[in-house]
Amino acid sequence: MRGMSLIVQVMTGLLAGILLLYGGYIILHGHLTPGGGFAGGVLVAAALILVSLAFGAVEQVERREYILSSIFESSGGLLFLGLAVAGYLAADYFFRNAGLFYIGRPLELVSGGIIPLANIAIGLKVGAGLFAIFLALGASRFVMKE
Amino acid sequence: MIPYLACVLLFLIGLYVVISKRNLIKIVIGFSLIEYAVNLFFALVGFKKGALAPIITQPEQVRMGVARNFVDPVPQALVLTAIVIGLSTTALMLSLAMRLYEKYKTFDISEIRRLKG
Amino acid sequence: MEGRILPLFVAIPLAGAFLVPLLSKLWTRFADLIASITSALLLGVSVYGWLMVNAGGMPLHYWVGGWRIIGIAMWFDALTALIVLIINIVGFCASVYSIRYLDRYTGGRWKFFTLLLLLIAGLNGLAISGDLFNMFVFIEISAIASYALVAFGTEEEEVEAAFKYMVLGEVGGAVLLFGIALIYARASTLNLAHLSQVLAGFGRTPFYWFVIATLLIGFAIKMGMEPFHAWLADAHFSAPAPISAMLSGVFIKVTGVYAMSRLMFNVFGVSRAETPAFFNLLIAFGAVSMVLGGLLAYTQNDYKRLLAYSSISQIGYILVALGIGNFWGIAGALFHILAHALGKGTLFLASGSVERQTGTRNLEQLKGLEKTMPATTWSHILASFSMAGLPPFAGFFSKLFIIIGAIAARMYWLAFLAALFSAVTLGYLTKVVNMAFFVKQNSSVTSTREAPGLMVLAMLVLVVLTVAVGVGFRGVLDHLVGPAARVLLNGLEYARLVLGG
Amino acid sequence: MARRFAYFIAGWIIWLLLGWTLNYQEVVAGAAVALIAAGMFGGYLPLQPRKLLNPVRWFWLLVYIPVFAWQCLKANIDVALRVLSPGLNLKPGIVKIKTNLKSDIAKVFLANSITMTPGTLTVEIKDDTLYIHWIEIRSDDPEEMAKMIKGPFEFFLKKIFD
Repeated sequence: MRGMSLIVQVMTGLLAGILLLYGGYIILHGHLTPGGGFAGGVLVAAALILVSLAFGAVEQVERREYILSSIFESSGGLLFLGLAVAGYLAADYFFRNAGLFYIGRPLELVSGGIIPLANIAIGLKVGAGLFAIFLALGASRFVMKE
Repeated sequence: MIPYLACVLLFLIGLYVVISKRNLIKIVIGFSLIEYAVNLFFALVGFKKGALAPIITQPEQVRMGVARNFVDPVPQALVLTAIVIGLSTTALMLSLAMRLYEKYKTFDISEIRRLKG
Repeated sequence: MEGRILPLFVAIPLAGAFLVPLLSKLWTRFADLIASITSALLLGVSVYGWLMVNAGGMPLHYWVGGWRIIGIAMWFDALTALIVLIINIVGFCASVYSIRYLDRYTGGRWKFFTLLLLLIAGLNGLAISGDLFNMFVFIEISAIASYALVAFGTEEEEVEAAFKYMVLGEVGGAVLLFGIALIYARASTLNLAHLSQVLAGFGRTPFYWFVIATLLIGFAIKMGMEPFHAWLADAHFSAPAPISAMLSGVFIKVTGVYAMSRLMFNVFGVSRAETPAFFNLLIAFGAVSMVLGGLLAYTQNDYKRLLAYSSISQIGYILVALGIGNFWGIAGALFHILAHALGKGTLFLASGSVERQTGTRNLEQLKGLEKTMPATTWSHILASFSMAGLPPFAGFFSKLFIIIGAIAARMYWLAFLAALFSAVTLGYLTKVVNMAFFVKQNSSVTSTREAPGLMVLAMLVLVVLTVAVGVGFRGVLDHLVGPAARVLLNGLEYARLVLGG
Repeated sequence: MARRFAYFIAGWIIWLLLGWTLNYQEVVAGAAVALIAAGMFGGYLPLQPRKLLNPVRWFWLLVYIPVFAWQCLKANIDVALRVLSPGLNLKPGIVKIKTNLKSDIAKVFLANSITMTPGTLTVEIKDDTLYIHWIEIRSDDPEEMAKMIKGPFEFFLKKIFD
């Protein structure tokens, strides 16, 4: 059997999506509660790593995932930089927040201007980046050896 | 005072591990100890006795600009950044250690001596 | 506002670094193209910034996000202009050079250029940063990129050198962070200008000296000063040649010397008259580095290892010159940073060409490269002359200024030592010329062809600049190095300019 | 597809419970994130979605919780007595028991229930065989062993999942 034992596989199947959902929750509520892009991104990466450890993967799939995650990582970085440059072009200030995007009312989900967007960018970068690190370290190869 | 001294102690333990241990993985662990010590110290810097976590929970606080008795949030933000840096260095260090293991089939640093001087 | 260009120094290379992995999936050569274009753009921006500072006489400043003093400050004065110019000249040459040099390695082209651009982004960010913690972050960004670049070849020696370098460098980084935490604990601010005012109010307490000592240990590790030099030779030796040029020419000076002198002179307000202990310490360690590095370089038989030890020796020169502490000393130190970046950059690039064409860098096996690789040979020879301090090259004037400074400060033995080790430098560099480039018996390896055109071009740019800086030294002194030296000499004037402006 | 849809609904409900608000922004964002989560990992859901709709199964699940709690309490007291009593009355070992549960998730829940009661620990599942580390092997007969370890769990899990 590829991957880990049945117990791990079934529980992973139940929980991986919920872990991803919780990561998304943390990322999107980064401007309202503790946590944010980095913490949520780590959770997202944890979900991806959990699935790839539990079910194992063939070399080809891993390669494809690696390329995909590196693309996602770069686009997260570009998105973050784009937010900074948007402020720069609109109001002369890097990372300018006031007056550029909809600020909203405090403690609502859509509020805080560019901060939620920046959190999403960071979450994308961290999640994809950590998963890419995992794949590059080849940790799943050790599980598959038997 | 004691928490600060504990941080320094943790730092010294980490330094001892980095200097004296022969195993690559143990060196990485020692380095993580150093990093935790510094991060903990930095987080302690912002601590105020009896103060609250710097989180706004009620909309009124924003509107009225109420300055509650918060701990200093800046060190926490900085420590978060430092943790991210530490994460990437640890990952890079571990990957280098794994590469060394693949090349030399050992984690013992005294057997990894291609370079002298 | 006049500081509009400042964020570009970080934004351009970061955008390049993120674009390279995306676009090189379509066509691998996009990596080369993006790296060259971004570094050329950066060079243009830094020249523009230098001209603006020079014309207006006023430094440029910028507040990220418009949050004034609580946000991240960026600052571009004459000293920054000098450092940024050095970074981007060498960075541009390194990325142009790498295009053909990377043929040695199988694949990974985009990784190399991403990391190189990150390294440049980190160094540029450090140079323009006016914020203590931001300095730390940029030091770490460039350091992490450099660790990965040292290990780029993934041979045994390279990985081992990178691990060694990484452990030492990260301990240095942790010590720096500890120092920053100490400062924040007392001053509760991170803006360098505000910090210098707050620290001036505290006086010269034991705490002040403790923080200085902590930071000095961190920076000493980063710059490879003598007791902590162990990583430097191995890392420079193992890295790909353009990265060795970046590390030796730029990295150790920006993350070590520049960051240290900015903090010490402009924030802590040290000066020869008030705190001689600090300057004597710099002279002591600098002299030891100068002597030991020079002597160790003399005994090496490997091309790049010799150059690496030579870097330690030249860092010693810079520290000694800073320690002299008068105008000529500091101008000499900054001039030497420039001369060394250009000269040592050329030498490392030349070593890379030799290695690429012949497959070895053991000096005892090489012979007669002068016939087939004239451009490399003459780049090497001219850069050696500059490093050894022969007129009319850049290195001559830097050493001249250092000696003038030492005599003016009545440190005759130091002047003598500096002159003596110029001769030693000439000795070990001509040893390379004799052994590798001209005909000799008992050796076999030689090359049939000159290095590819782009590699030669990168070397020639640096050589021409070396000669130009030497010939036009008056202009460089008046418009580039002199104002930069005055920034350091004026010390706490910095805070008034930032907060008043 | 049905699995992904079930996962999507479950994820959405979890999101709303996490935020504890019915603000329309939260509802929309929750739907989006749950959609992504279901799209990526919904296919791994080890349940038949139509079984989720059967209220009888949910009833048995509610009954199962106190039963499990009671078994857990008994096992806790048992182990605590072993710890407190002088001398080592242990006879640990790994035993093999058979189960007649069919679906994977039922087997895994059986294994987890056994693990969570102190004194027993599931090591591995191979087809319909469970390998269990037991603190005191009280019997030699496989049938009896299986009965002792599984207790009432199997009966309820069959009702819930199979």
